[in-house]
Amino acid sequence: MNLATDVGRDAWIVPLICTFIGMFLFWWFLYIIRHSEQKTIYSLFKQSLGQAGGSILGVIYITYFIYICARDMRDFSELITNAVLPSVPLEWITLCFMATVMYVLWIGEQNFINLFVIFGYTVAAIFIVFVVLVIADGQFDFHNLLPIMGDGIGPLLPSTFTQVMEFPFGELIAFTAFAGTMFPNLPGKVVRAGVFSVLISGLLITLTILIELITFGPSIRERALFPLVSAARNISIGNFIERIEMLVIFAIMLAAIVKVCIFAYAALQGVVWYTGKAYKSLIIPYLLLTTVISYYVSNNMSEHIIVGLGFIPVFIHIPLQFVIPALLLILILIKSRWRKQNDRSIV
Amino acid sequence: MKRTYFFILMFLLVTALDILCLFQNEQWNFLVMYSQSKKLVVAILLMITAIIYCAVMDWKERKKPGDGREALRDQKNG
Amino acid sequence: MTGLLYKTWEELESTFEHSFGKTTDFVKVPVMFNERKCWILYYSSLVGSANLSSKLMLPFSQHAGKAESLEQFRAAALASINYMYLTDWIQIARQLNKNSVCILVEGEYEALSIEIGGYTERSISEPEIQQSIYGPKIAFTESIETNISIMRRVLRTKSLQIESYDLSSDKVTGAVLVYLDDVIAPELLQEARQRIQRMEGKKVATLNHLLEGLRDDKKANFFPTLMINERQDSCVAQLLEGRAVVFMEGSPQGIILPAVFQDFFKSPEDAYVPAAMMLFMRLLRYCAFFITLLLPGIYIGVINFNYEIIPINLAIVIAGLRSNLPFPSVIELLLVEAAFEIMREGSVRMPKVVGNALTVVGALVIGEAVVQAGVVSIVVVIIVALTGLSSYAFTYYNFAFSIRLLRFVFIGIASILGIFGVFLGCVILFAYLVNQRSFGYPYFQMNSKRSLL
Amino acid sequence: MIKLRMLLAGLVCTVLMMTLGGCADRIEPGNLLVITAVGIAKGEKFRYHFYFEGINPSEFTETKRQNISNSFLFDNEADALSGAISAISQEIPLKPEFSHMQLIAIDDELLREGDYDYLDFADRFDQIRNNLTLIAVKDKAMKPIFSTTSPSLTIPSFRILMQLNELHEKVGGNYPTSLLQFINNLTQSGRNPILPVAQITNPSDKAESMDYAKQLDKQTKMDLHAIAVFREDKMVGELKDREARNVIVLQNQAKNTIYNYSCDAQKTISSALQYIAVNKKVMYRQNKPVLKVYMHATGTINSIQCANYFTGKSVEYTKINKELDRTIEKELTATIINMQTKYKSDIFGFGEKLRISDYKKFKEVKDRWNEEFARADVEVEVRVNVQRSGIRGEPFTNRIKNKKY
Repeated sequence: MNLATDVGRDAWIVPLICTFIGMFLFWWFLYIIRHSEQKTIYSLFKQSLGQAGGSILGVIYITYFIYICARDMRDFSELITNAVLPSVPLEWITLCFMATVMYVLWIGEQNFINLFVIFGYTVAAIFIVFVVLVIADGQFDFHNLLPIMGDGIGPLLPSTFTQVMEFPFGELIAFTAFAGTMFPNLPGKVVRAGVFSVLISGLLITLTILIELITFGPSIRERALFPLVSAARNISIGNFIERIEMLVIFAIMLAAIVKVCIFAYAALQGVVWYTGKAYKSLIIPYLLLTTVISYYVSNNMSEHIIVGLGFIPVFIHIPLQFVIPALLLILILIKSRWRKQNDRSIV
Repeated sequence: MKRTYFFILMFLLVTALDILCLFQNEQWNFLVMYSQSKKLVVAILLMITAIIYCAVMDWKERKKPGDGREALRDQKNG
Repeated sequence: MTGLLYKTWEELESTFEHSFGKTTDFVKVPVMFNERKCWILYYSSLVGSANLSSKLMLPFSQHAGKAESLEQFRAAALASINYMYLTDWIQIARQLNKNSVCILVEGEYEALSIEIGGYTERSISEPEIQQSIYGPKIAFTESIETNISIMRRVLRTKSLQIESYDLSSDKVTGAVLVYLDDVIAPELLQEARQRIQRMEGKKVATLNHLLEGLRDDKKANFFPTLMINERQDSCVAQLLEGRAVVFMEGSPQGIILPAVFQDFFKSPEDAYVPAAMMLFMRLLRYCAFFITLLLPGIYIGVINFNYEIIPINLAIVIAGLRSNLPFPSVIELLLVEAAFEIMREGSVRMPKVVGNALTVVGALVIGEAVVQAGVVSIVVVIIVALTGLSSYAFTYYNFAFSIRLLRFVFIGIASILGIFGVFLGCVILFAYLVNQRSFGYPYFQMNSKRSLL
Repeated sequence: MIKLRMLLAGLVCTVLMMTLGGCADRIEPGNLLVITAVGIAKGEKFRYHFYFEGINPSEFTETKRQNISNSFLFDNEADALSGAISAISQEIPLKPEFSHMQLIAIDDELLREGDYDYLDFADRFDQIRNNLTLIAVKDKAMKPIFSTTSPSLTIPSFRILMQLNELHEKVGGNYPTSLLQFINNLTQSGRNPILPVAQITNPSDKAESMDYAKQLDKQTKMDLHAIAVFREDKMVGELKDREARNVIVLQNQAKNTIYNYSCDAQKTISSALQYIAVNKKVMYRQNKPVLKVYMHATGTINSIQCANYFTGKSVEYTKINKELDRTIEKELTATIINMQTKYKSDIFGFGEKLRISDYKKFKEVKDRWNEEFARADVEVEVRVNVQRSGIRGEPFTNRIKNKKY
């Protein structure tokens, strides 16, 4: 999915702004979990809205997580069917991808977090190599970026607030589902580390969009469905270091696996909270469900983009990522003030 | 059978959300999407395996009320 | 046969017959001990005659006449040898099997067993498998005493503790747990003791049984979680790092207990090599690991599925080489891999007298003829040779077994899904590695500073 | 010990995966036809006439060489590139593979009409990489371009690319534009694309056989010195050697080039310029665009033909500098004015510079920029700094008349 396409030349400014919004968001989400002494967002619903309301909201969030997980799986499989294996059916590739995700989830959350640390190192290494090769290749032109914000901040705002703020950064809400269980009382160090990593990943997204803009300018970037892969295809140094898009696809795959695992794990924590069954026994059914939904997420690639970057951020991300956490925040503040009063009255 | 019911509920809810998201752009029509036989067959197959898996797990748990972990172990080396 | 050793002296003959059977190497010598009848029992295969005569027969002939009781004789003559008083035949049999001699005197109801041993052993020799340029040239031998003395020679501290256990069904083959008690983590020590004690009853004869027992999970275990080491300096280094070593009677290698994935890329001679060279060698080993594992898979993936990865000049050459060949590239690769494995196995199993002509002849003749006949393209032979060679680059030989197996799994996945399959295979492999535990320690650790825990 | 049942289960599922799985994409490199270049010309019966240049890989390996031609050309007519590709498989049993395509040659007739429908397939198809080179072909010479053999490399498309790169590196005569740049310039306002033009001087059928490559003097030669100029999206004209070189210099793509000026009748002083930096600015004075060009380069004296003109003193260096500056300014202004009057198309990228410097004005003028460009004044300022004169100071011709020793 390429971000902020309608802004064209200044597309790299939008994720830069959203990085700082994302940092605040992440701090806000963890603040809710920390100050409500609840482990997960589901228990928080139960505590603040009672049994009935809480479980309805919890089920809605599980559906939301599964749906976003399916969307992401479909997005990655489209990349593979278009760029790597053109005549292998999409269903088969999604199945193989799901088998890997199943095994990664099967080994338990402590292990797959260590695994993601390894993925982090690999993706960082691949990204550095990619940036060095783009610069060494020399076929870039900084003038594509100028004039920076030629039409002012105006055209940037709609895509900032209706698309980029929700798509990569709003989705941090998935962490609220299991951050409490993984780090019992969410010490300050964890929150700081989380916020710092959101900053780093935001800068990473900005840098990728910058590279895409530099290599082939705004008009092609708008039409390219997988801009990073197309940017990697243009590198050709000395007629030997030439075709490294496989490296970039490997890095994208690792990122996709991490994202799908996080969302699936968040959904599974919800299901475990509501049905009380063992986490490992739920992996197979729910991932099969995600695969089936990923087949029917959209009919063709353009629909996938229109719905994914147009409709969903506004009508699904905003309520679930901003409105409900805001309500929770207010409820927690009222409760803590109310508790402070009757503490004072008792004393 | 709590697990299977919850699973079917989730399946319906997510498909509902899926169709809701797709419904808003006009030229999307239901038939084209759900009439591709290849995709339909694979989807049905997967859903059946998922539901059967849930039912088997539930059935195993019916005998031992403990949580699913032992059931899972029996199922694996049963 | 609890209770008295014997009722009457005469029926002793039958009890010997009964409890020790008619093995030719069981010797019973009737002698006189201060005018009393006395039997000396031992296994001639376990007790050296030189030792026997110097340690026992000589003092026996001098002091036997004067000593009143067996105890008095032992205190006077055999003070330097460790001894044990036994009252029932099972223990006697066990002690006899532990290369000791039993003395039975009429009128006393306890048999004295003294440790003599002294059978011929192999002397300390150079390590063959794990040669290294620098460092001591001492390898462990089959007997536990020499192994312990090899260790004690270097680690001359009181904190070097050695606990011995009697494994195998009749509790005879000894195993020894060696550790430095001020460095080792208590729970690791506890866990190691439990695992060895748990194996005391079972039939443990060879190193493999011991490994089986000490391993974490009982199911298929692709990557070894214990290091088999025959060099003195690396065992000592591991001990200083806070790990434990297990020696077993009759096997010249020591088993180093918690072994993490990264340990298999460290070689004992890294300590003697300047830091830059050490880093380079380790990097080389990691590259060898990935080449052995992924190169055939990537070759199949690139040739069959994503041909656009190869630059133009290479693509023309490969297309040229591969034009009009009988086999599809997957079958061709598997054939040449199988041929290479057969050659490798042949060169290992071949008796030295034939000389390793087979490998040279095999490689040359088969390699050349196959390519000349146009059955196989040169590219495949290059790929297979490269993977074959790089699988020798590891310091610990047992690490290469699993990789050579996984290579075929990757070929299979690549023939189905191409490069995408190889990527997925990598993710699953690393997930499996992360899931492994070696004695409770995570197997694949990225940050080396907490290498143990 | 792995239980037998698990082994069997493993075997069954691998076989299942093998058969059910999608090895649909598996192609053997043996039956792959590596296509290195595609030529597109106007078709008689159908819209286009496609030429595909494939490679005989076995020619490149000693063991299997049959001494047939290294590459072969086949063509067919179709309405679209995808139609032509499917038509190939009727003729050739191999599966065409486009990921190694290096060159697309388009007939100038199509370019003059501004007809780019065939290019969309190249932009969209995932196998075709968009950093391949694009060239225009003059007077229907598509067939001879792909079949004249050359002594060094017998694959015509390679030979074209090598020659283009040579020209670009050494003389700055021409610049291999990539498909990406061409589409970029077409779709973004502010700059019109240019393409190198390939011509064949006196084509002959003899040139298509392998042994022609072995002959010494060759009449049919490939000429790549010209540039095709576009206006909006149609090709409007061509620029020949000197003007083509000036356009490349003005586009800041020239690595090193040669300029000379006449010190007196028919005698010239030539100097090789390196590290050429050209930056352009557009300003509006009283609502009239002014194109300002600043160029500075370091030069080395190549040859001096006038006697007693240069005696190696530093004051003469400044004289040569001034002379070179004036000549280059004259040449560059002449080229720009020629572009303004004759073709009225801004191929130098002045529009982009206007967008960067004055975005509001650019938005106003964006649609009619070519007219604006046509009526603009031109101010060129060149500063060449000749530093070296090779390994000789004073030319020996000075010493012929007055012999010092």
